[in-house]
Amino acid sequence: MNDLAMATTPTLTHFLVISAALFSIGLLAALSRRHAIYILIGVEMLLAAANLNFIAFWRYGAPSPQPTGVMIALFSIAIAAAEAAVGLALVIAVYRHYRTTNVDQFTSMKG
Amino acid sequence: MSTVAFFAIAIFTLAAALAAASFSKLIHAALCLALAFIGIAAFYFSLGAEFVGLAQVFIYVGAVAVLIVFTILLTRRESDAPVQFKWSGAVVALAVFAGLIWAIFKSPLPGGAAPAVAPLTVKQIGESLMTSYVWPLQCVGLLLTGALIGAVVLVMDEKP
Amino acid sequence: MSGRFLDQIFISTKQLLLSFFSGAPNWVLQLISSLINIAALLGVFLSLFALISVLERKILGRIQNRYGPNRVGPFGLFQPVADGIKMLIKEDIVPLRADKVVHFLAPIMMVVPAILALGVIPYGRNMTAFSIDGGILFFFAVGSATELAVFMAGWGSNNKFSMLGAMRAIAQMVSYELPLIVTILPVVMIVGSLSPDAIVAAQGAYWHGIVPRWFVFTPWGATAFILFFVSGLVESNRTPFDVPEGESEIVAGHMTEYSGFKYATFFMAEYFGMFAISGLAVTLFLGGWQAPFGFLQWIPSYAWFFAKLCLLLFVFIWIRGTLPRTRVDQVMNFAWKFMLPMAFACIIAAAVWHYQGHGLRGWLWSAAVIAAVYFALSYFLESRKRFAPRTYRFAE
Amino acid sequence: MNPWIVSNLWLIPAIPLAVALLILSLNNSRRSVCAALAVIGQAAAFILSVVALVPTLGTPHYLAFVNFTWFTFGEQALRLGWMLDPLTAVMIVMIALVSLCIFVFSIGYMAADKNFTRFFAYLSFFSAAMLGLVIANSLLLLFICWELVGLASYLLIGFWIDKPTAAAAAKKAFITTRIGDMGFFLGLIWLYHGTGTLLFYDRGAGCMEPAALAGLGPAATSIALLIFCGAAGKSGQFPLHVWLPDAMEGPTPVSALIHAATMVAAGVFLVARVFPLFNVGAVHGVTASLTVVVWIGVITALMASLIAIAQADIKRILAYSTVSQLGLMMVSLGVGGVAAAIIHLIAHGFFKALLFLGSGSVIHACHEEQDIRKMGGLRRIMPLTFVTYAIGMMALSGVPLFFSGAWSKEEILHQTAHWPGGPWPYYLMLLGVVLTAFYMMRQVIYVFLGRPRGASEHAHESPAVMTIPLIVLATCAIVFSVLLTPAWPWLHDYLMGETARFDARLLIQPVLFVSLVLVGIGIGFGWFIYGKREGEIDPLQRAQPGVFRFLEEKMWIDEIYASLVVAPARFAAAFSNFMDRYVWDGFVRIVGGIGQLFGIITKGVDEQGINSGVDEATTGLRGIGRIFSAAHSGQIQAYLGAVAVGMLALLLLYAWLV
Repeated sequence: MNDLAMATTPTLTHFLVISAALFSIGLLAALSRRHAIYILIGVEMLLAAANLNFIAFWRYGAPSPQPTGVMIALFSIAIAAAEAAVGLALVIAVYRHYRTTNVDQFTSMKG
Repeated sequence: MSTVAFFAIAIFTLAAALAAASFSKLIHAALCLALAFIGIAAFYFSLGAEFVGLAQVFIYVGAVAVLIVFTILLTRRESDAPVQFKWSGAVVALAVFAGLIWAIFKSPLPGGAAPAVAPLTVKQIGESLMTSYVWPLQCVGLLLTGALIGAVVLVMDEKP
Repeated sequence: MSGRFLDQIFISTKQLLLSFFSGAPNWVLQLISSLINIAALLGVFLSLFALISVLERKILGRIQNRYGPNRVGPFGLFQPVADGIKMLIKEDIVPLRADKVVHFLAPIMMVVPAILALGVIPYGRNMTAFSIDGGILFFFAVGSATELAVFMAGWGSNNKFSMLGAMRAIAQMVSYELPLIVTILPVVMIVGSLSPDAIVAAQGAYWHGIVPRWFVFTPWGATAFILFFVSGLVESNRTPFDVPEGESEIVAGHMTEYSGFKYATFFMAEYFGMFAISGLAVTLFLGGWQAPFGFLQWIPSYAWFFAKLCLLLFVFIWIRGTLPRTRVDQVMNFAWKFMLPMAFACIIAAAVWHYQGHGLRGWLWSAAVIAAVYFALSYFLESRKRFAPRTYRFAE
Repeated sequence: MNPWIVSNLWLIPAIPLAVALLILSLNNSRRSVCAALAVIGQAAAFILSVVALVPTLGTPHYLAFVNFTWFTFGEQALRLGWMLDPLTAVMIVMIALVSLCIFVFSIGYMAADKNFTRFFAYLSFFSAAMLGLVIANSLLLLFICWELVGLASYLLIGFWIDKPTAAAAAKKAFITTRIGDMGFFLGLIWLYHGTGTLLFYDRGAGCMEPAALAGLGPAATSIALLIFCGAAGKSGQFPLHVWLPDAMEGPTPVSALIHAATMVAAGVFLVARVFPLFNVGAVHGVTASLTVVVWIGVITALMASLIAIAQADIKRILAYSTVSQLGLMMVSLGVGGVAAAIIHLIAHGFFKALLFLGSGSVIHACHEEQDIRKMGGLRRIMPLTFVTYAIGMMALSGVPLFFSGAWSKEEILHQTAHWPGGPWPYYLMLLGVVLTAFYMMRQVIYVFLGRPRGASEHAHESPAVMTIPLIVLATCAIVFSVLLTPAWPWLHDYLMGETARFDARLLIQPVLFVSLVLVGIGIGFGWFIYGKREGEIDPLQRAQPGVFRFLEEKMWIDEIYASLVVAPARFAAAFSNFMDRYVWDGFVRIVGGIGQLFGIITKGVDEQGINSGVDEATTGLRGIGRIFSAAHSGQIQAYLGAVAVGMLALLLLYAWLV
């Protein structure tokens, strides 16, 4: 870690570590809270962490004529937006039905 | 870009993200999420992907965060419920973090500063979208339309 | 030569100021340059805000056949100073049950994006505060944060009127953001760039040496401009779309629980938003800082820009003095059923215009497209239940 | 190089398709808008078809095509395309014109139907698929359109879905043609395997061009027969004809469109299109595959004519007549008379559509009554319908000189007579001509002559929107014959790429007299038997009740299928059920019994002293089950956590391996 802190400009590893941390925080939000919206917040963070990786690899990888990393990040943002819309609609629909957003109480699928 | 700026953005982003994950008031968490996304957009800017950064701010802060707060509003009855925190989730998250860090440091990555490349213009992105990525673009368009209709249908009143 | 000097006088002044720091490292220079830009922006627009706030009251007064403020200073021009002092010394009330942090942050969140958005507009030749490649996108990216600010104001106040107002505001802002953005697409398509500078540059020449190549003089541009302007009215919550703060229904909407300087900040943010939208409209459709006639080019470019800006602001005020407030459901229906299809029609019309060679033929064809869509929409939206009883839907 | 229309030929099917989609998206109450849209779309397609016909007139052997790559599949590029040659040109003109007439007719016929707009959407969709089929320059595109045609016909036959017979008929049509399509699909795959392309013409590289055909060798016969399976299914040839008469459950314009003019013609068109494939290795124009085609055609034509004699439903008679005429076309194809087959196909398209629309007019007038025994005397009540129907009837019977059907039929007979494969098809075809004239005469007498009976008493002439298409089609049926006479065989030569010359001496051919005599026999016989008909019982039934019953019951072919195909399937199902229930289950029971035996033994062992025996073990098993069931907690977070842990495990595994 020492050489990381010493570098004058951030390297790929810096970004990967940040992305990993963001990913873990997203996972934390998605796993440890009972409110359905926290789960969605967590999932959004997971996707953002992945996007950060795409961009970082695009920037630090070998230069290519196609900005593939950027493109994938863009599509991923679009998909995340779709996911958020449907997910939140589901939360509202479920809330109307169960009158709660506590995911621990959605147990109709319990095996 | 200097390391100082990098660490400043990193601390800002991670703090906002952590706040979003741990604040007990849902509305605060959602607002912190917006902050975290602004931080990530700053990362994109620093990596030379301005367009993605702007799109990130536009979509996440302008649309997704608004959606989330609207949903919070519509499901308000529960939002002030006592905090229930599952520690098992924290343990798993921590383990994943450790695993990721270990994997990052174990894999051979190119070190040093990023190679100097010409800045990515919006025109380039547009051309890529309309040539090599036109099929994914159409698919995403379909997906978004589907998501739009699906979301509307889901929240529509069941009563006629 | 004097015209050129006058045109670039502000740039020259800035260069002069920067030359005092010629020994400093590059990043210091950049910082100072940005600070100068910001200071200039804030200075200009705060004065404009003061001016417009009093002018609005005077114009409204004239429209209503009365004088308006005329006691403080010559013609009442110092009225804003008095207002400012009043606002500053008023008691700042925060409700007991309010979410203090959010309540405090909301006005700041409201005004910051508006100021940021002002930064990418070219005010004159070489006079763009932050010249970035995706300027238009930047404008909307930061602009979209105001919705969150409105929500914060509504939520943080913990008041049902505030919340209702915020929900109305967000609903209509989200709805009108779509036509707003879709109407700029034709311009972006034709110019091939998201940079405001490039868009202004593309409107530089004159057809047959007389008619300026402003996009408002093409059928799609005119339509898009009108749609943009209407959406802008909604986005800045101005009459006739000031449903979110309709006094007779919900006191003052999301600003109900604000007083003193915070209220003034909201007020300022509304005006700054109005400036930003008008400035963007000028940039996109009215040729930015370009002169309307070739022989008038000796007048400095920023003068033209602010002249156009003031013209649009006058229209804002004029509309406010003339039209009554619309109903919530009418506002929303109008956005989704008319504005959005028309905005898409503009895209098609612009494409037709482009591929018909930008000439008279393209002009007629794209006019035909616009007219066809307009009449089709009028036909299909003609609803038989116009006078039927309203049905109400409530959020849960 | 190519005229504008060649590169834009796709517009012809695209316009009706777009119209269909547009209509489907419109409100059900906008009836006049929908009808206008459909008719305008079809008219546009017709005009474009005529435009497409123009360039083919000038040049003999005109052939133009546009190919493009649909998508690339690894190394393989799947290419589609459309083409324009005389065959395509006359087919699109005929289809578009007949469809246009039928669309107009439908406005009147379906006026009272509540699903009026849906009907027009289906009609347009059908027309689009059919037009797409004939312009295809790729067997694959042809197959796609072929299946779309099948789908459209399914939707149209079952249009009155609340009528159980209609639903059953739709299913029957769909499944029966699917059997044929299975063969077609296999043939298509085999052809692709053999030639590596499915384009018909591709500058020497297409699958219908000599290079590819020579490479196929003996496989060509099998491929041709497989493709013929599809054609037989669609064109209602002998083993697969059963769906066609049942399909008369659909609205009459549908019967006219699908079962007269267009869809059934698809099979004939397909054989004509891939005729080079059938012709591979021909000796004097005879190949094994063509011989099969001939005999299937002969069997179909005769059998259908015979059945038609004993039917009572006005549309069923026409349906069987269609089957028999299609058999005739197949015979013509089989003996090498491609042009004759297509000519007859087109002529038949006109007059059969006319007959169906005429029958629709009659049915409409008789308040949805279809039984000819309950009609009569309509000659005076519906003169326009009667005249046009009589023209159609004479064209179908082959009354010489003035009616298109006669010349085309004669051309086929001429071809058949010179077939080196043997004289029998010719003789049997002559018999078929007699039968055709006979049963058509019977029908006309029943429906139009005599005095009004039952349903026809309160009949009335149909509105103009229904009679005008009849008049147009009748005119076509007559005028068309000008292009067919042996004296000036313009259409034949146009199709074969020759220049037509007028030669009045050729007008009178020996076959003309033969057919004149035969038609005379048929009509005269019909008049003789039915002319002074009294009472409800058919004179033939009185004379030969057994034979008549046999024919009336459609030679029991449906029943034979029921016993040969359906019954074995049922038996197989019952057998499987038996095997499952008794044999395999018994086996399982034996295994279970062994387990029980072990249980008893272990229980014994347990009783010997090991108290924590079987009971404990089963408890443990239940516990394990409960643990596994607990994993399915229904808690989304648990699943997410499991995913995270799994990802971590994979990460560690990967890092450890690398």
